Amino acid sequence: MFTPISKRQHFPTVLLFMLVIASLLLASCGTATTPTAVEVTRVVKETQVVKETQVVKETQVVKETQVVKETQVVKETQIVKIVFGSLPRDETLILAGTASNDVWDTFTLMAGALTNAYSGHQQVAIEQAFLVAAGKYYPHLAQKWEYNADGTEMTLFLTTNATWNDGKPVTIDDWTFTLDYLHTNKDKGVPWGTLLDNTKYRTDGTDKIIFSFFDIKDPTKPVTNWRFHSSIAGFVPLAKHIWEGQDPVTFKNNPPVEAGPYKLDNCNADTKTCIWERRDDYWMKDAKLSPKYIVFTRQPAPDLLTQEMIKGSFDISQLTPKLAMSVVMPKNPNISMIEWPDPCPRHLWFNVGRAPMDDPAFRHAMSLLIDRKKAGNLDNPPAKPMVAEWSYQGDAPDPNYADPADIAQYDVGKYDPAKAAKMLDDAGYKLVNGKRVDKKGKPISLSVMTFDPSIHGAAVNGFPTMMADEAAKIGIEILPKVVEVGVYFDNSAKGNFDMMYQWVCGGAPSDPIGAYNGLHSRYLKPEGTAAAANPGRYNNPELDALVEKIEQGNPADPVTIGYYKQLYHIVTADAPYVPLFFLYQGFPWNNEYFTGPKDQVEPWYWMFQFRGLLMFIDKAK
Amino acid sequence: MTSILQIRDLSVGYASRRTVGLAVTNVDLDVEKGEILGLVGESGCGKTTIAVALLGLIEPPGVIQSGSAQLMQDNGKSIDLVNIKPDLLRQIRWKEIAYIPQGSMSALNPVLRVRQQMTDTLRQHGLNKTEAIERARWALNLVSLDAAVLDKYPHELSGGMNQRVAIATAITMQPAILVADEPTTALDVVTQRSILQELIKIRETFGTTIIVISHDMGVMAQVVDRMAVMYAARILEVGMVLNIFDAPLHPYTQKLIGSIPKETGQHLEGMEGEAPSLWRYPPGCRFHPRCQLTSSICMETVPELREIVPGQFVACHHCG
Amino acid sequence: MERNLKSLDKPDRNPAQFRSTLRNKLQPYTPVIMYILRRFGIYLITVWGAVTLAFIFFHSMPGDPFSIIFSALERENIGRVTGGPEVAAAYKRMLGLDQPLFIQYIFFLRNVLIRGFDLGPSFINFPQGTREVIFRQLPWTIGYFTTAMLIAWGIGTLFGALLGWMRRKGFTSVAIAIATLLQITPVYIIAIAAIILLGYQLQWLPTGQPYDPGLMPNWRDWNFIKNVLWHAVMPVSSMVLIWGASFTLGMRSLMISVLGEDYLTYANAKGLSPAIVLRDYAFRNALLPQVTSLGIALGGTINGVLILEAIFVIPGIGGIFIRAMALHDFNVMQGVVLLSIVTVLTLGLIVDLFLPFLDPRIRRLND
Amino acid sequence: MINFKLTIGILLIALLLVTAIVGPLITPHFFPGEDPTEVGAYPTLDLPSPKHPLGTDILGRDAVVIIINGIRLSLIIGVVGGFMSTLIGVILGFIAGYVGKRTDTILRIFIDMVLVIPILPLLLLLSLYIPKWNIFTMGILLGIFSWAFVARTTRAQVLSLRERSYVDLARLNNEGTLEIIFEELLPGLLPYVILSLAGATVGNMLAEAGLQLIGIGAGLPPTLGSIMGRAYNGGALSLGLYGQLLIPAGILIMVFLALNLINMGLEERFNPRLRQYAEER
Repeated sequence: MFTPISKRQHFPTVLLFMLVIASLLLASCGTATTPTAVEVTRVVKETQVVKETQVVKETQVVKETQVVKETQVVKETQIVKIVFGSLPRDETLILAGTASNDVWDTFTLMAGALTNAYSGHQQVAIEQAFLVAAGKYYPHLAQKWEYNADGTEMTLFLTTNATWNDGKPVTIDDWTFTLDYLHTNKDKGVPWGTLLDNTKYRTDGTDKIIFSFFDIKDPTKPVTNWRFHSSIAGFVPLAKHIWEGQDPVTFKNNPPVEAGPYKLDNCNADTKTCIWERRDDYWMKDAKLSPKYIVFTRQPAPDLLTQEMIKGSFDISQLTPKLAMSVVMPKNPNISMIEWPDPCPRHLWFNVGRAPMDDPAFRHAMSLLIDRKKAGNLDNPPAKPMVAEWSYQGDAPDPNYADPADIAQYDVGKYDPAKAAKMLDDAGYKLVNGKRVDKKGKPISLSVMTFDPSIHGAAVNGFPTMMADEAAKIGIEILPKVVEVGVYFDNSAKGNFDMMYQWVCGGAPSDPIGAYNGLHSRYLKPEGTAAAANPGRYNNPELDALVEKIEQGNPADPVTIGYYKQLYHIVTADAPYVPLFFLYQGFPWNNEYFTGPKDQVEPWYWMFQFRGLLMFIDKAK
Repeated sequence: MTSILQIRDLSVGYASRRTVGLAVTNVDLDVEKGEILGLVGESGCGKTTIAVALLGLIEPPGVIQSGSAQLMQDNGKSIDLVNIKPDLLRQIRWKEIAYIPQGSMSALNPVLRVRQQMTDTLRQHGLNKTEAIERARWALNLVSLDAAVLDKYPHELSGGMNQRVAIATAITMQPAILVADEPTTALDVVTQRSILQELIKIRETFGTTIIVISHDMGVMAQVVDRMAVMYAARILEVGMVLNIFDAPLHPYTQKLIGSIPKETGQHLEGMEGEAPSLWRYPPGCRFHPRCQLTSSICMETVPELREIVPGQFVACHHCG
Repeated sequence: MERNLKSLDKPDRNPAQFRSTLRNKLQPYTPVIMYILRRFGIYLITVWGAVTLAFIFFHSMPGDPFSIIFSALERENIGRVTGGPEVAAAYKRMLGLDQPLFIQYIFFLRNVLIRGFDLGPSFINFPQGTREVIFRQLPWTIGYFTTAMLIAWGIGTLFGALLGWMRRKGFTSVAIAIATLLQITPVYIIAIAAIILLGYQLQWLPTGQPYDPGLMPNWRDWNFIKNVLWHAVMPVSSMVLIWGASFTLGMRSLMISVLGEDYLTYANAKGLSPAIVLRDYAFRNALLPQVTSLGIALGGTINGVLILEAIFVIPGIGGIFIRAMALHDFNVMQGVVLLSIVTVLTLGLIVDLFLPFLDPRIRRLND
Repeated sequence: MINFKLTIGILLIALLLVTAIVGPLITPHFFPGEDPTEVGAYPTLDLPSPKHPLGTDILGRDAVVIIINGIRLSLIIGVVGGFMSTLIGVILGFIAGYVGKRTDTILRIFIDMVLVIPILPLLLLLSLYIPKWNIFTMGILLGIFSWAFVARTTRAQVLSLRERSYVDLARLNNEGTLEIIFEELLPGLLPYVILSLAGATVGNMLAEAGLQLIGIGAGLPPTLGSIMGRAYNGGALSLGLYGQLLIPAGILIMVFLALNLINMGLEERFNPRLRQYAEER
């Protein structure tokens, strides 16, 4: 009834199976599956040669010229490396990044797809109204903007000759459709979903959209908004004929129909590689788009990446500057570093909702415990200590926006444990047998939330430990708490921290409002529920008032600028957060095929800013 | 009668790190053709070791110290079973000397059907498949088992049936000698009897010489013609079973016989002390610590087997 | 018993008798059937329990994926996505995450059982479904690790058998020492060593990546397949090294215990040639427990792959799992865990149910 | 008679313990006037030099010193976790094995459940929410969720033990359950308990190291695993800092080797008792 399995039945099968596998492996050994180089012939120059003949007759001399058109073509052949199947290396820009996500067939800026930062879609396929690069605006889908006298309206002048990469023209209908479409879907996490909350638009002809701004509480009441252009600059209209009737969340937009200069060739989820090809019919004729192909691919583990960079397989990668400078650059002369200050300065935030962080004196004391210089030196290139949110390079801040007296008075960015101890004594945090106690007499024990060195560098990871050592000397226990990115955002949004490292973005030197409005009490949420900003639960009517004034004032207006000093005073005096340092990012760039961008441009090739970077990349001679 | 097997001065031991403990010490024994010889003794006295040695199954740490066991073949040639080349040994196994294992339940391979276990030997000795199966059926028939057993696994059979299968397997090649090691242990009395009768039947049918190894005097009484009493790796007494039962000469044998219940209500005398382990045998006569006749000589010199009564050999200083 | 046996051989045509013979036929196996039913019941309970455990565990995790994702988005692309918390709330409503846990549990069970392993959308890969994300990458995991496991098993069983058979030879001790050393080395250390030596120093083998980035997956193209295999050499062989070693040692000890059995002595006494003894008696008897260990090992695969996939950049389940963890995408985590639970337990069940059919000894135990 | 394997194993472990305990006391003398473990004490990722035989790590600490401390931390994690899991495992396994019947079935199902859920990484994730997060909490968490294997082996042992004749004897002399447990069973169980403890300890060490290697459960003072992980993910090889990757790895292997040697040695000593345990592993 039950027959026992016999060796003859399954034993050789195992053997056979192994043999097959083994032979396959052997067969596959050492076979190069893709051609690595081909000979191509390129037309180098074409010249027209004019031939002139003279015919002499007895009677008269007739000089006739007959023009013989013939083209003489000088050809030269050269060896070109072939990469990614069929792409000539010298026309292909290869960007290696830490691509990690699993969505490789969806090309939208919506919801989860937004976490797909390495497909290249938002870098080279989409077209924005203006490109912002190195602080300048470059007109693309829009030409210029004009505010009316009192700044309650802004007129946006559209580009008329733009076309989608399926050939259809980009019309004002696409714009209006997109504005409404995004607004109706705003609770699905679409970009600019809340744009129309306090703005209405009307069109004028086929090339003008006029936005007018109103109070979010009372739509009839117009308000001024001199910064609207900065929020609309990166606006990406959607193709109406593609998107109409689609659900922004589930629609894949594959192949992507966009107005940008590059078309999708293919994407591969297994190797996390996407290949983009330049549009022949790109509408902006004078645009400088040196690479014919752009490849976004995943970079291997550091040691192997180092090898690849030495071989020049990639044009840019997120190799650590240390490796790039000490290992790669000596071996490969074509590699140079692009270094630039990260525009988002790093801060130490206090959870003002919790004691003793609710006491400004305590916050200042904590700030004094941080040896910013020493911590900064952990990074390479070193992070520079800073004294104002927007003062790039850590230079002395622009006196128009900050009062040097404040900096001196509140020793911004100073390191002075002794003084910290004294401040704490004065503020009544007494030393009880070696431990400092808070107002309730409990020994103080706080945590500082930060990242692993692999995420934002060693300085960011190291300073809490240094702080802890200093704090221990004056009797306060500080636990550095290194967390995963997800946990970090969760905790910071919900105010579930004592102190944390965080960055503040949007503090443009000319108009650093972005550095302050994150402290406005409009973002205030009780601890435990996620807040969009103001993670420290800071609440200060004075600051709110100033922020609102600046937001409505014209940045060019000296009065507005005047407010900044007061704002800076409040922030330095009250210290809801204290500045740490500017990080200097550094990436190796391979100049063999394409010469790198200038240093002042941020090579954020994992974000839409890369589109601006493209303008600074030339083909190597 | 001619002896078919002559064991001379056989010593088998088990090697430890330092010494070798002898489980069989200088044993001399003749087995007559066609007789049933009983090898009796307490467990651990070395009787099974003898069987194992005869079958050439001694494996490390076991070692054959000395001695020989000449097996007379029909063609008059004789083979020494204890030092023999492996391949030759393999040939004569089962053809000349077969083996009925102790506790055949564990001796049969649980994952093979009886058919295969019975035939593979035959195939090994050059029968083809059909012949082999025929022979197996015939053998089973002989031990009064149904041929259906062939398609069963050992665990599907009762203990008795397993034992019969073992016997059937043993006689498939009609060997000259059959070594039955404790053929009846772990069987109920009824089965015991029938198994023993099978043995007798086999002897009568083929005139096979059978060596029955057992600790059970009852078994001896039932089947054996001649028996050899072993104690502490030595043979103490050899003789016709009837004589020994009537007049045991060696004190040890006397005690063994004495320990068999005869009629109810009779008081059984036990044996004080216990058998020595093979690592430390007492000098001289190995039984002397438990013997009531012990005298100084017993402690010094080893008694030889001497023929006291015709056909009855005893190794004791105090007999006759 | 005997009569019963006869009836097994030639069943009567007479219906009444036939029925009785049928009863007779079934009668000896009723314990087996009972055993099967009982074992299956336990299996179902365990699966259900484990899944529930996992569900509760995941849903009681503090982090909530949407606020993480959107607060991340708000910080990453400035001024584009706004109103994070509201959006997060909207999504939670949409996916019923605001429901009480019990309701969610009911829905979860319904989706998994009725809608065929539907675990809802993956949060980080929204709107992609968890099922799609997992099943797109599962083949890689299976392809790599199951293959490696089978090869390791085959090699290990052979070596183990030989080592056991020649247990008295001196040289085996060397082999055993090596095997032990390999077996105890954490697999990730071997992996890294292989990458360093073969991939980084000598640059003989590709490390990580399923195939050259340039290639387009096309399973009809021999070149592509060759490339995939070429890339598989290092991961697979390093796994085979480790697992093969442990299988070898396991098989060896099995062989040795079998070689001590009475029936081996008996087989020798029967004058069988060593080849047959090895094949039919020793190997055969040691093989079945070895099959069990294979089943169990295969079950453990998914748990074992986390680190290896991360190290060898294989687009498999492990990678998904780790990423999902980083952003608390507990639908995906749940899917992976569910998958591994079911695999492990099912393989365990198969082993328990079918081994008795393969190995009469166990059947005896059950009766 | 001394057992070779046993001796070597014990020696290795002893060596490790000595390094872990004495090391931190000695190392400061090599760095007079400075704290080699202080963040930013030296330039980061320095190449090996007489002063720093293994160079410095990414936070500018002396690699040798943090590896020595790493041994200590890893051992603490391992031991704490080991005790935790052995405690839970032995108790549950014992109950399952001794009480038997339905209790056994239920407990066995429960054990299987826990065994099949790959719960460790999730746990480390959760751990990041624990406010006071240090190696002890880490060890305890590891322990709490790695007891299932111990439970299973213990159960098997108890099952085989309670069938032993002397236990029946005790029952026949109607000794109390507690007497039976404490006088008959536990002594017999002790070797397995000790081995489970050792096994669980090493198991937890390796698990922690593996997860650290791929960056899960960051945020501890540098254990061997995280040192290895940072070296690997920081391109230590290209920088020429081989030691920072290979030496922690070597130590981990050594620990496991030592344990196995001891295990095998004990087997050879008390063969029949421990063979079954060995086959369980």
